[in-house]
Amino acid sequence: MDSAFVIEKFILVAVIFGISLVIAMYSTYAERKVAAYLQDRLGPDRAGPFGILQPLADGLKMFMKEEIIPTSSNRFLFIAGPGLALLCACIGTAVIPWGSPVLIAGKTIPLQVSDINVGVLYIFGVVSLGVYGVMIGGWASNNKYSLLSAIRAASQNISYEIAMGLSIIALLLMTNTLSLKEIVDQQHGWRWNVLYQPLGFLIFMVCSFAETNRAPFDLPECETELIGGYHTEYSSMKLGFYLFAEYINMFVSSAVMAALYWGGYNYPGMDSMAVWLGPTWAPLFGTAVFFGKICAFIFFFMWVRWTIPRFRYDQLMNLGWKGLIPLAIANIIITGVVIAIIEKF
Amino acid sequence: MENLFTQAAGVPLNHYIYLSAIIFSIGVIGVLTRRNAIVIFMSVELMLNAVNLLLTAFSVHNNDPAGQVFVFFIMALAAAEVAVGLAIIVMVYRNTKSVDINVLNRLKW
Amino acid sequence: MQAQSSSIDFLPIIFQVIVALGFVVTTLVATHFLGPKRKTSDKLETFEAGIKSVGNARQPFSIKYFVVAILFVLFDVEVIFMYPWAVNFRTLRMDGMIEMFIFMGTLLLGFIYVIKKKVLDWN
Amino acid sequence: MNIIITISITAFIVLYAGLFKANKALLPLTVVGLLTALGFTFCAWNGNAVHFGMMQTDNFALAFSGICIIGTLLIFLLTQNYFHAKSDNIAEYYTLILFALAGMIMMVSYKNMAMLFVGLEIMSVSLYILAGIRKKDFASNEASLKYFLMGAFSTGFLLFGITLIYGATGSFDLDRIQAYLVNSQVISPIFYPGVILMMIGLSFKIGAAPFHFWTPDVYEGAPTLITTFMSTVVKTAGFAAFLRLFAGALAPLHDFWVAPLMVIVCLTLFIGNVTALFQKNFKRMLAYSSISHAGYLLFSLIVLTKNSENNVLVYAAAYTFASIIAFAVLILVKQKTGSDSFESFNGLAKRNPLVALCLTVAMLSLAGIPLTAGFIGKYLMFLNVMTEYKTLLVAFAILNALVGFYYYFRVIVAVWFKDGAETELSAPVQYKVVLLVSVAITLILGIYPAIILNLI
Amino acid sequence: MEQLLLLIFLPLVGAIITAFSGKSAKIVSTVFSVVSLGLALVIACNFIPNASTQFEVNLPWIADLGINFHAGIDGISMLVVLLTNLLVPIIILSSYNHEYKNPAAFYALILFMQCGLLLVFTALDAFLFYIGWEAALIPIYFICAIWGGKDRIRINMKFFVYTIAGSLFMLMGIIYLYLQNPAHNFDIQAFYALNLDSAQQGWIFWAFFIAFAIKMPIFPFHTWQPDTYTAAPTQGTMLLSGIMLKMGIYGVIRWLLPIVPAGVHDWGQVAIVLSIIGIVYASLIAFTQKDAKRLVAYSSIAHVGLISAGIFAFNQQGMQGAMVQMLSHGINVVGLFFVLDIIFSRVKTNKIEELGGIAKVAPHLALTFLIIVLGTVALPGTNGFIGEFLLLMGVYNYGIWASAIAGLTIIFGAVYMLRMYQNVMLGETNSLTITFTDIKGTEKLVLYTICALIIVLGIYPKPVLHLTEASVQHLLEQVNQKLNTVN
Repeated sequence: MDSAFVIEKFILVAVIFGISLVIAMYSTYAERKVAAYLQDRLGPDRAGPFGILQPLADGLKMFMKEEIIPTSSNRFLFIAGPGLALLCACIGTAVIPWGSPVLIAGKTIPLQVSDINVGVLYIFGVVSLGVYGVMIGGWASNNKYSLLSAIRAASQNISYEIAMGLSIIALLLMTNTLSLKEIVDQQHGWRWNVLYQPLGFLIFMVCSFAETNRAPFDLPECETELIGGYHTEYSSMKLGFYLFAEYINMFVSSAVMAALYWGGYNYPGMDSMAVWLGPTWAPLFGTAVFFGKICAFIFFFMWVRWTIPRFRYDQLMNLGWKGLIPLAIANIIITGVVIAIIEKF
Repeated sequence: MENLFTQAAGVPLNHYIYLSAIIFSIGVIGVLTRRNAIVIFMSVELMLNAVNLLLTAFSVHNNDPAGQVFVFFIMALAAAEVAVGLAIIVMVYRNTKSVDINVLNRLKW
Repeated sequence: MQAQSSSIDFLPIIFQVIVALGFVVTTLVATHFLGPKRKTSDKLETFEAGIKSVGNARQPFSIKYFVVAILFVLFDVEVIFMYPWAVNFRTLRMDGMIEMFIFMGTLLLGFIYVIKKKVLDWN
Repeated sequence: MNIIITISITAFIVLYAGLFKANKALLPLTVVGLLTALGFTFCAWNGNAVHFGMMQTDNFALAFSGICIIGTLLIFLLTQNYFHAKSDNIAEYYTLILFALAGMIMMVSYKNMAMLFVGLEIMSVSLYILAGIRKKDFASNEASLKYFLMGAFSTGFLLFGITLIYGATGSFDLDRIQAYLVNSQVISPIFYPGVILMMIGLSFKIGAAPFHFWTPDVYEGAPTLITTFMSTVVKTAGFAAFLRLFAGALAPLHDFWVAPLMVIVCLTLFIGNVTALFQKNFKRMLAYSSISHAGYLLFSLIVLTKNSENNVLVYAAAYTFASIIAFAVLILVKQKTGSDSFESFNGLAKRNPLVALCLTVAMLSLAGIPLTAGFIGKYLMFLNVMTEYKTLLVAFAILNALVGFYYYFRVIVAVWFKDGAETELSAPVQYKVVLLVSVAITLILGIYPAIILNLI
Repeated sequence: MEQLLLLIFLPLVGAIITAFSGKSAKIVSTVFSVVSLGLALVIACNFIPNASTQFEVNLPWIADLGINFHAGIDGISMLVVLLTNLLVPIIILSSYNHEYKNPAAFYALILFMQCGLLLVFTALDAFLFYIGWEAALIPIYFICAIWGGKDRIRINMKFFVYTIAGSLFMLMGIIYLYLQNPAHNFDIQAFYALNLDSAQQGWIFWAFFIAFAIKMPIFPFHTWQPDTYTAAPTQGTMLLSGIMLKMGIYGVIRWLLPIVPAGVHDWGQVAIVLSIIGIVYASLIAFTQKDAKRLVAYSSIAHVGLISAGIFAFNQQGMQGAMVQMLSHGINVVGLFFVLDIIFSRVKTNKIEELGGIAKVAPHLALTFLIIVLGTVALPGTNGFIGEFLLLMGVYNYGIWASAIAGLTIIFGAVYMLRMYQNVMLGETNSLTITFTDIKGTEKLVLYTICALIIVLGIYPKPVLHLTEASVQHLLEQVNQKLNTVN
């Protein structure tokens, strides 16, 4: 029984890991394609049909590049930085419920690596750890631009983390649980949280953008000021790790947003679908819906990146501290009071 | 495999105590032997974290949430300490260009 | 109210960490051997927009960043008090809400103070 | 509860008053706030209310709160122009002192160890900043950093102790811990190290040897006004906290912890007195003397009687007010001469007889001469320990008291019998008020201590 | 009872008023001291010379600690109270030829000290006694340290720490007695009634004895004394030798003997031996002194040694002798120091060798000085004779060897005193003493008063003996009775 459990979990982990890698890889491709369409050009189209093999080619290139570690850098931290960044990105998916339990070969298998009762906190923790990768990399490079960029990244991340944490509290007032699985299950059918928490979602989303260093919050990487940002000194796969981590983070963020606010694997009419498709395929369909939502978010990320100009640093900080935090607190108070009125405390 | 499983399910309380005591001791030794204010400070944090770990373990063991609430307090106040402590270290650094506590000998010990 | 998680529930997460760590380490080691190695001293210098780099990069930086870091530590940690409250919101009912609002009010007082002191003004 | 709320609200009001540049209103606001808090203290007398199972405002707590508030009030009166010359963040200092006071009130009235910790930290964190408020002054920096590192370090010990006790008893509540000690047949083996660790942690905070080494440096380096605060009010609160735990909850275990305590007491007395003897700097001498007084204060715990707590109260009151006088004079002298060595006190009697007289009374009280509060305090301590006829210990303390005479009288000698600069030393009105009030309290407690003897 | 309170606190009131009276402090303090003397005389007239304690005051003071303001006067107290109130005006008057800086403080301190002394002499509560004991010490410390001579600070510190060390151990003893007392108070009667075993009595004896011995001082606790006497201003020396020293003696009589009779029984011999060693030692040292003031200081040690030997001999004669001698010694020693002060104020030296022939230029001074010296060496017909005679008798009753040594030494004492007189007053005038002016004004008044007292008491000591007789007898009975029950 126990070994079965372990094998089952390992398979699940491997599958999810693989999927997230693939999605991340193809996000890079998608990014270029989206950019190309938005800018009315073609984008990558040489490797394979429509350039579909482009990510693989990129990966290969990364692998084969020369590895450079500057002499003045701190060697150990220089390597640890990108490794940590990617690691943190990769373990974030562990608590996301991908779908309701699915019946395979007479066994009900939950489509979630682990349903822990502090899932939301786990996500926050892992996301916060990510900043270490950036900070360590920037510091270890011993390059002024890298360091400045790393510091910027760090202050940006931490600034928005407060607002993010606060925005989720309003949600928790409604859900009363920190387990992602339960939160998703509560949004059965149409009862998506975004309908009750539009403001909270907005704050959360803005913060997600900032947390993933995506445009318009990509100041740490803004080439015009800081060469290449914190990964200026990086080459080969270590640079790949940073880039990759960013896309995986984007994927995780999208998944979290979809799960917390957009119902996860719930969709209208899912009850009748469940009857129709049976216990094996209905959950898988839900998972597909979930991935659809995730993809929509990823697209949204890209869309924003290629439409909205980058913030100035002071604008970014002002937005975070003076805009989002008070807004989030107001949101908590409103939510609390409304619930108190409705439920007659 | 099964062994791993049962062990993961029930780590005896004693092990938590030993672990915490070891971490705590490492922190104490760090404070006493290191000369860099930041490292000392980190050692202090290590001590606090040993405490947090142990409190949580006791809390679960006793099935009493008070211990975990206490951890919250420790974390919050440790954060306040961090804020103030780092500010002090920065202040000292700006005046002395060093965070080595050996330069702090203008007042004799 | 909600199920207690035991240490078993965290086991799969460790699995995932192992898998991710394995992936990271393997890839790092692999690229280390795969790539060409033609090192020159110019290449190994830090790159600062093509200009010769001056001095050590690890210099004191603007205190603003530092203040932000400190404020983050404070506010983020205060936020953790809200999680248990939020999770138990319906059990604590009115009393809990009033108490937490007082707490948030105090926090806000500090926040307003910080803003008034122009700590968060970037110029 | 009202007391803490009042003080905290005052702190916020003062902070915001400072924000809106109302520097003139700071002191009046603070004084009004503190007087209100003092009023609440009196109102709550004999109430013995328990607040949410976390704090208990019994008479013990109220009496110590009263001393702390009055002491702080006096120190606030000394702030006249003290901060103004050096910085424009005056409101912050006021606020920090008030926060520290709020922390202290928690420390003296805790019923749950969480409140002990929270109070202690609120107080300590405020003090770390206050010790370093002279940003450009190296001594202040150093004092701040040392205080901070040592404070945080000791907090670690305290917390580990609390944790172990919690592990053994399953509660942070003092009453339940005591019930555990009384009722259970076997006391968990982790309880004992817990007690020792807590003792170490608290000894750090109150500056008892061998955990005292930070005290002189910090006291010397910190701005004098803050030193005044730290060595008087803060110390008193620390002792109250110590007492509440050891004389209250852990009293059934007295046989166990009395041995280490005895070592601490003897070391503290000896080191404090002997080192104070060799100091050339008045401020530093006061620092060491405060260590030695820590020894006397702990003396009361060696034998636990029903009067132990009250004895500490009397002693702490005596010590607090005498020290406030000493420091107030030090501030005056230092502002005039720029030095805090003994020499700068030479001929003070000619320069300002009133101040000299007040300082003399303070020194006599600290030395424990009859008709001052200090004597009553020492007497009660000796009396307490004598109830179990620990004559050797008392004899040891007496020898130390004799050493104490030497260095306290050095001040008196400098003030009265040595010739110094003939420049007039004028004391501002507020200082005069503080000095006279403190002297009055010292003498009244010395001549008619009955008013404070049965407080608790 | 009002009378007693008035007696005790009148000097305190005087001290406070004097402190604020500025330049006229001298007059104000004189007035107060004289009024106090008058009051003391009134009380003495109303005093019925029997064993009872009269004018008793018993007010609760610190009720929680069993401390009462319990004071009263019996024969022994009456004597020392009279002595105190007599000497204080004399001492104040004797200061008239000095211009002390900051006189208000000086006279206020003297009066303050008087209050402390009166507390000591009337206290019937151990705690009150202790308070008075210390309260008398502080002013004298300041008097000596502010207005004293060279090296005064170090010397005074020594004096102060010495005495306070003793008194702290006494405090320990008092606390012990308090704890032993089932009534938990400090009342002297309760202390008398305690039944302690001999080991307890032994250490309490030492705790008290050392405090008293330092004050008196008895060899080997005397080392502070000559320096302090020399360094102190004359009035300070007078206070120390004339009154303060009696605190120790009084303490032994009032507190040591009745409370720990067995302790005295066991250790009294040691005390006597120490006293006699003190007599011999001090006399020998005195013999070699070149400074008249130091010589008097050492002679004072010798005299006190005899008094304490008489007390520890523990019989009626010894005790009565001690009583008379306390009074006479107080008067004589004040007189001696005053004369030396007059000489010093004229010629700025007290070195015996440098003086001489003063009698020729200052006959009044020479006469009075002679009377005082004779009183000191116990010539029959002077006050010293009665006391020393009774004391020697008492010691003789205790042990013949002791009285032999003591007696011989007293004769020895006569030699050095007279030699000193001879060298100072007689012979040829030298360049220093030729300009010496005789006493006048208050000097005359004071010295003649002292001489009159010396002679009157020497010829008619009956009132003094009568005053104390009943009380002494009562004390002896009480102690002996208690001693019998213990053994």
